[in-house]
Amino acid sequence: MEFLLGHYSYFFVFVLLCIGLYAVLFMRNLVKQIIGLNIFQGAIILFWVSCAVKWNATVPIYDPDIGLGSTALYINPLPHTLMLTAIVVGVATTGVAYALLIIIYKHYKTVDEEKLIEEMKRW
Amino acid sequence: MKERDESPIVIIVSRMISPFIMMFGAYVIAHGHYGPGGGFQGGALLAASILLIRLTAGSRISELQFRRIWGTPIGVVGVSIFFGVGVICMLNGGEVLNYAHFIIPGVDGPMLRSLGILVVEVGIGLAVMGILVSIYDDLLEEDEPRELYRREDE
Amino acid sequence: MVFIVLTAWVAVLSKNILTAAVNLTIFSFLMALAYISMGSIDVGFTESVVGAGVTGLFIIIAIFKTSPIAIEKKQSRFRILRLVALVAFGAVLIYGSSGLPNRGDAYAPLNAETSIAGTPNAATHYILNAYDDAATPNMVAVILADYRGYDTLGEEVVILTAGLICFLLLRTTRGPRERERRKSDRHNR
Amino acid sequence: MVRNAPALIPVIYLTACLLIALTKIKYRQYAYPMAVAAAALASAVSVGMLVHVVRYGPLHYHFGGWIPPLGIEYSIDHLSGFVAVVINIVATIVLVHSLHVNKIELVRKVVPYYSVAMLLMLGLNGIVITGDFFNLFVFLEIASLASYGLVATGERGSAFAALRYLILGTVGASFYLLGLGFLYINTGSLNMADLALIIPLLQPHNDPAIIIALVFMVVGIAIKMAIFPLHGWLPDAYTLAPSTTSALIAPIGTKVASYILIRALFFVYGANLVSKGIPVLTILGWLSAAGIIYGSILAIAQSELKRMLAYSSVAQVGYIGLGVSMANPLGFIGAVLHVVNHATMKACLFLVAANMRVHMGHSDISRFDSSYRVKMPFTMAAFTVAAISMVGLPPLAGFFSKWYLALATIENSQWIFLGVILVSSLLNAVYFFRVIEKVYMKSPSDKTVNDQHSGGRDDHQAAPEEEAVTFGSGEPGPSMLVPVIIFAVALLLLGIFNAVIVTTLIKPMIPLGL
Amino acid sequence: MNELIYVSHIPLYAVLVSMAAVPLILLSSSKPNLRETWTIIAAVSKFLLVLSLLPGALEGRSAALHLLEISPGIDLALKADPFGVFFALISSGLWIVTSFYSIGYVRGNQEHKQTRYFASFAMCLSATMGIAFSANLLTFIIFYEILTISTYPLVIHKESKEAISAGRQYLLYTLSAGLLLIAGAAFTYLATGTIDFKAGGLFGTVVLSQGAMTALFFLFLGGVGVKAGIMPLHSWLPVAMIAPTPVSALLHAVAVVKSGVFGVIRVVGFVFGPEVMAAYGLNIILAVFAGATILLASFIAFKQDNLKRRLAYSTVGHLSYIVLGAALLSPAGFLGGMLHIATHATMKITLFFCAGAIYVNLHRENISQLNGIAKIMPWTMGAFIVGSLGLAGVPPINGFVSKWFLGMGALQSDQLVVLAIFLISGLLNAGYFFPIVYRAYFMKGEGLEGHGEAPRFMVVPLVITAILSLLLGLCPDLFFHFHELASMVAQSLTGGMLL
Repeated sequence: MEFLLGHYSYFFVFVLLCIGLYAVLFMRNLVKQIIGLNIFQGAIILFWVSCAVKWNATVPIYDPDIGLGSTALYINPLPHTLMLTAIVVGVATTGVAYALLIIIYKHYKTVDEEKLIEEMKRW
Repeated sequence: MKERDESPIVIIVSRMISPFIMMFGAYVIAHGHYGPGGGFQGGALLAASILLIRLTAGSRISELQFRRIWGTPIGVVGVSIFFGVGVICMLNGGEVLNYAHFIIPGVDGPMLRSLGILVVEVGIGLAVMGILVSIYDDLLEEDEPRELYRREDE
Repeated sequence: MVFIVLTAWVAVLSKNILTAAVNLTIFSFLMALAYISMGSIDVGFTESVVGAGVTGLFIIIAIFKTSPIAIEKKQSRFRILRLVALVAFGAVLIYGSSGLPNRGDAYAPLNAETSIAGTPNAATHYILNAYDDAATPNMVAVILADYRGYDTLGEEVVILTAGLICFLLLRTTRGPRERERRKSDRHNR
Repeated sequence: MVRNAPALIPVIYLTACLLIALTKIKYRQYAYPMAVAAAALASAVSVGMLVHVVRYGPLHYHFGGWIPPLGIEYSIDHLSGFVAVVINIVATIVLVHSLHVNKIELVRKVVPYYSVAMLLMLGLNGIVITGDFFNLFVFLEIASLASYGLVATGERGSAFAALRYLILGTVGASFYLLGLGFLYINTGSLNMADLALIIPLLQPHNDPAIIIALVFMVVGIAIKMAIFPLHGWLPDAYTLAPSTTSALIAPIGTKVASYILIRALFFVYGANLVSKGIPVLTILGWLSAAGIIYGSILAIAQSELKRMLAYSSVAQVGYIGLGVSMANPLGFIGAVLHVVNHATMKACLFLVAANMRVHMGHSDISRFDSSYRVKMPFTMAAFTVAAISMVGLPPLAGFFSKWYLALATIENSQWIFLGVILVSSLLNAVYFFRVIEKVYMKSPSDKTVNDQHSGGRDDHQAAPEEEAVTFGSGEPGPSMLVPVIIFAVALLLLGIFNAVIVTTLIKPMIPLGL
Repeated sequence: MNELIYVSHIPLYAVLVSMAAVPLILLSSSKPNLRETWTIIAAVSKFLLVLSLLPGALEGRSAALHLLEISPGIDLALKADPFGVFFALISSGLWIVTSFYSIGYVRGNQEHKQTRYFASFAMCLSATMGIAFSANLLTFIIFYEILTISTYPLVIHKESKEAISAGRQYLLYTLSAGLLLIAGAAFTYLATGTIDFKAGGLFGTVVLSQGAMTALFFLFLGGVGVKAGIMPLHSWLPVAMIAPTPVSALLHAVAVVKSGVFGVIRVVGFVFGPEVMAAYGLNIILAVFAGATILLASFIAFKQDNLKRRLAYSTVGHLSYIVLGAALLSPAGFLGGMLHIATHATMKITLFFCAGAIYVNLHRENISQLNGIAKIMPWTMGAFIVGSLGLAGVPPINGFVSKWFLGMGALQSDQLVVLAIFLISGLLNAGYFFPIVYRAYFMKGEGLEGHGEAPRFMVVPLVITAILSLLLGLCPDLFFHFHELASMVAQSLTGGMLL
């Protein structure tokens, strides 16, 4: 029980991960796959952020009133930084993905994976 | 983008909002030290302000505000600001990005670092803005050739 | 939080791809709220600007430029295989999570003063010394630009890469016929 | 400047990239020399660093002047220095080769192409010489994005190949990030050296999080590395990409991924942990073996040269995975030696394919005949050398990596893997001698000669500029011929002097406990 | 036994001289005379180099040279021990004759791509030298593979459909053989820590399980057995007869298959060593294979109408003589086997030369067409008689000598079955060679008018080889001290007394 209380947010993240992966694996529409990718990345970011949480600690911005008494006073800032980078990376990837998507559509007039595979075979 | 009928309200509202967003973006960049925010968010906001015009007023008008061909160069400039700071630190005897060796006359110690961070944030902001806009433009690239930058292509 | 799962699920399963896009936007906005509620304001801010704003914009453009709004609901090949992969993934996750410390535990390894090997823990040092080092209250900003500035440089380069790639791919792609024409008049010149 | 040497390589590449990007297209003729110069400079620096490492031990570089657990560290030991040298030199030669190819295959995209190529090299180098796991992730993304872009500039359909590559690759990177998350939560550190200290103290055998972290990271890397069941993106990407891209990514990309694998397994987690505690190595070994056989068989089935080479890459990566999974010094030597050997061989072969595409208008095996040898004798000679080396005949380079791998399998008395290695070299022989036979024996019939010209067109709708070149016009120009020859000669030298490499470079990098 | 070793570059030069000839040949492809001059020069100089090693070898000293460490702990090393010199003498000596002959041959029927032909020929020979002088298994393997590759162009020289398929088969067999050999070498290296050839074997103290040792032996057997044409692995050999005759002569008499049997003896004597062989009962395996091969090959040879194929099968049989001799593990057995390398080389090359001469002259390949050709080609057929009698083991010719020692060996290790095999096969030899001679001399030929003797370039060499076999039969120690060398090696291997 205590385990569950301590870990429910992780499980919640895992559900999101599975949804994203499901989209990537099962969807034939490439747009859907990319959406799945976004969800997957978002879930991972959530995972990192949620691991940084400390109960009754404040946001990692130095506040003279609180001072720098102990580490426990501030939430761990490192994962936040890393996740900023991760978000940016995710956006960049998404942009490139859509660019490719547009080119594909220009060539084949479809974004259905199976159909595209057929096209490639036939060509 | 598809040329849809543009209602004047949308245009006017967006024109009113856009500068404020832009200002807010600049503020966020500058204020990154003290509150949440920083180069990336600010840059994204700047980009958003431009894209708002792009969306509502259509490309023709927004070209006057921000030429398509500027996107990538501005991004490059932004990155090279960040990068240049790093290299200056290196050439100045420290490691890359060691702001303690960054040269701003009259300041040193932590303040120097903080200013270095500020410069870097500005670089980030420029880069993000320029590149997000240019990605947007590229995604909207039409097949029919546009006169605007065929010259540069050749 | 339940809403997040809900929107994600809808975003994945909805027949209409525009609905999916909108749901994705809502999803990332809720994610931003979640981040903020977890005390990571910067990440939340970024997510709301980027995820809810830019990404949504991109995907909607992409949809307008490409695909039929409605997508047929046919399943792809190797379903069993993929299903097995998915289930395995979930199971592995659950198994792994049993090794994680409780959420919010201020004395978990990643928050410890020093690591088990005695080496200093980066995060702790950041919290305690960020202000003195860089005279900047926002620890995230300090880490972002100073302690781990090189990561940020890399991140900028990622963005730059994306921009250049879009430039490379889209700015000059034209149909073969078009390219033929250009080539011919280039020859004439 | 020696102190800053590790930072120089990224600085060089980034500078080149920015400069190239800033050159307007009307100055496009400067892009190529700048790119080549940057690559050459970087290889010079990396060679210098490797020498320094061999003489005085590892180099460490702390960005921003923060000591490792706080700041990001670049650490160059024997392994990373070696790999850096390999990739930079190979890239330099390939870029030298790329001049005419790019003029023909991507007419008006040359400038952004080169700057993205610079970014690719930046990312790969960053991966190799960084000492920080998250920094590695960032540069992994840079390299991956760049390679998606480079792939997508190819023929019709290359965009789809690139998108599948992107989706798989991003899933892989996300897996890596997830695993890193598990790792970070339980250790609180991101620095490799630091983790190497911490992990053994955590009773990792009974800590699920640590194990799962390793599993996820390995899965992510395996996707990038195209280990057998995760190789789906590779063949299309390599086949449809422009010749230069495939010659750039095929030798280098998968090698860097395997470098990450070796680094994470043996240097961070430690050999005795991964070999005893976790069954990851056995799984890896079996998958690699399956991949070797699968890739070789499919390569036999292909009728297009580049596709055949792509499948053989799947097989060859399997060799590296096999060597790693043996987890004994011999296997390690074999794997690392195969990294350099296969990089050289594959670069040579793909460049040959490029020459064919440029000068014959196609690289379709069924249409090869002895007129090719008459027209481009040196290219064909180089192809033969590389092919024989791939088959693994002494004294060429390919033999020796297989030799060490065979020794390793025998030492672990893994008879099946030994059999796999032997059988696979037979399969290699089948699909390479098939080509050689055609090139040297099959007399050109008029039909083939005719549809060389027509075939050029309907092969590449995407690149109709090919009519610009006259097919069958003798040997390609020096900028395309010399690199091929260099690689061919390098194969022979690598083979004969491999003992030097092994003793001076690879022996010292064998991690403890292996 | 202690063998003195002295450093000398002569083996290296002996290997390199023909390798150096290759580019020269390629460069002078436009002027045939110059090209073939290079060939001759290379051949003669190589022979002289090898000859200069002879005295040292006769004193039991062997010239050794460590080139470079090709893999930690393993050098690329050459060592001209008596056995190597013995083999090198034969092949280099016969190369001279062969090259003269092949000049006549290729010019006789305007072969195409003569440059490639001579170039790979030279390459092939330097590979053979390397095999002869290789000091350890890895070097052996390297040259073995080089030999494979450089022979391939010769096999497919005609570039016809059959030629190419024959080439495929040849490559398939030999490459897989090479792989087995590599596996065996790796195994040996890990088991014993060394793979340097050593008289008496490497497994001095090492003890392996019966199964492991047998498996290892089979690896080696597969590796060298293919080139040695041991029965289940022989089938590439007759197929490769598609190649031009001098190539067949080279394949069969001089280079390839002889490297195979050379490898067998190396493996039996220098890797395993007689004791180990006997201890694990490996010699029985070997003997069974070899004996079966001898008989089967002789029987098959009867049915062949194509002359070259018949010769090929007789080669298969005779190679197994050598293998069997080695399998006897008795001094006389080794001695006979090694002598048979030499004698069979001279005789079989004679026969192939004759076949080639007939083909060039009359374009006839089948025995049924050979009626009465002795009238027009007396020299050729005379040489043919000498060769065939020798193979049948008739006294004055050197085939008798080797067979004699082989029989002795059989008696020494009182293997009467083996002795019986030798005798029967001798009869069979006589059986399948006699009809040819009979047709050639006593049957009325037709369509022979206007044909004279074959070109001089071809007749002279084959007469020379025939005379050589005669002389060697009369006194085995003539010029080259084959007998002495061989007996030395046999002693070094077994340490046993000779007779």
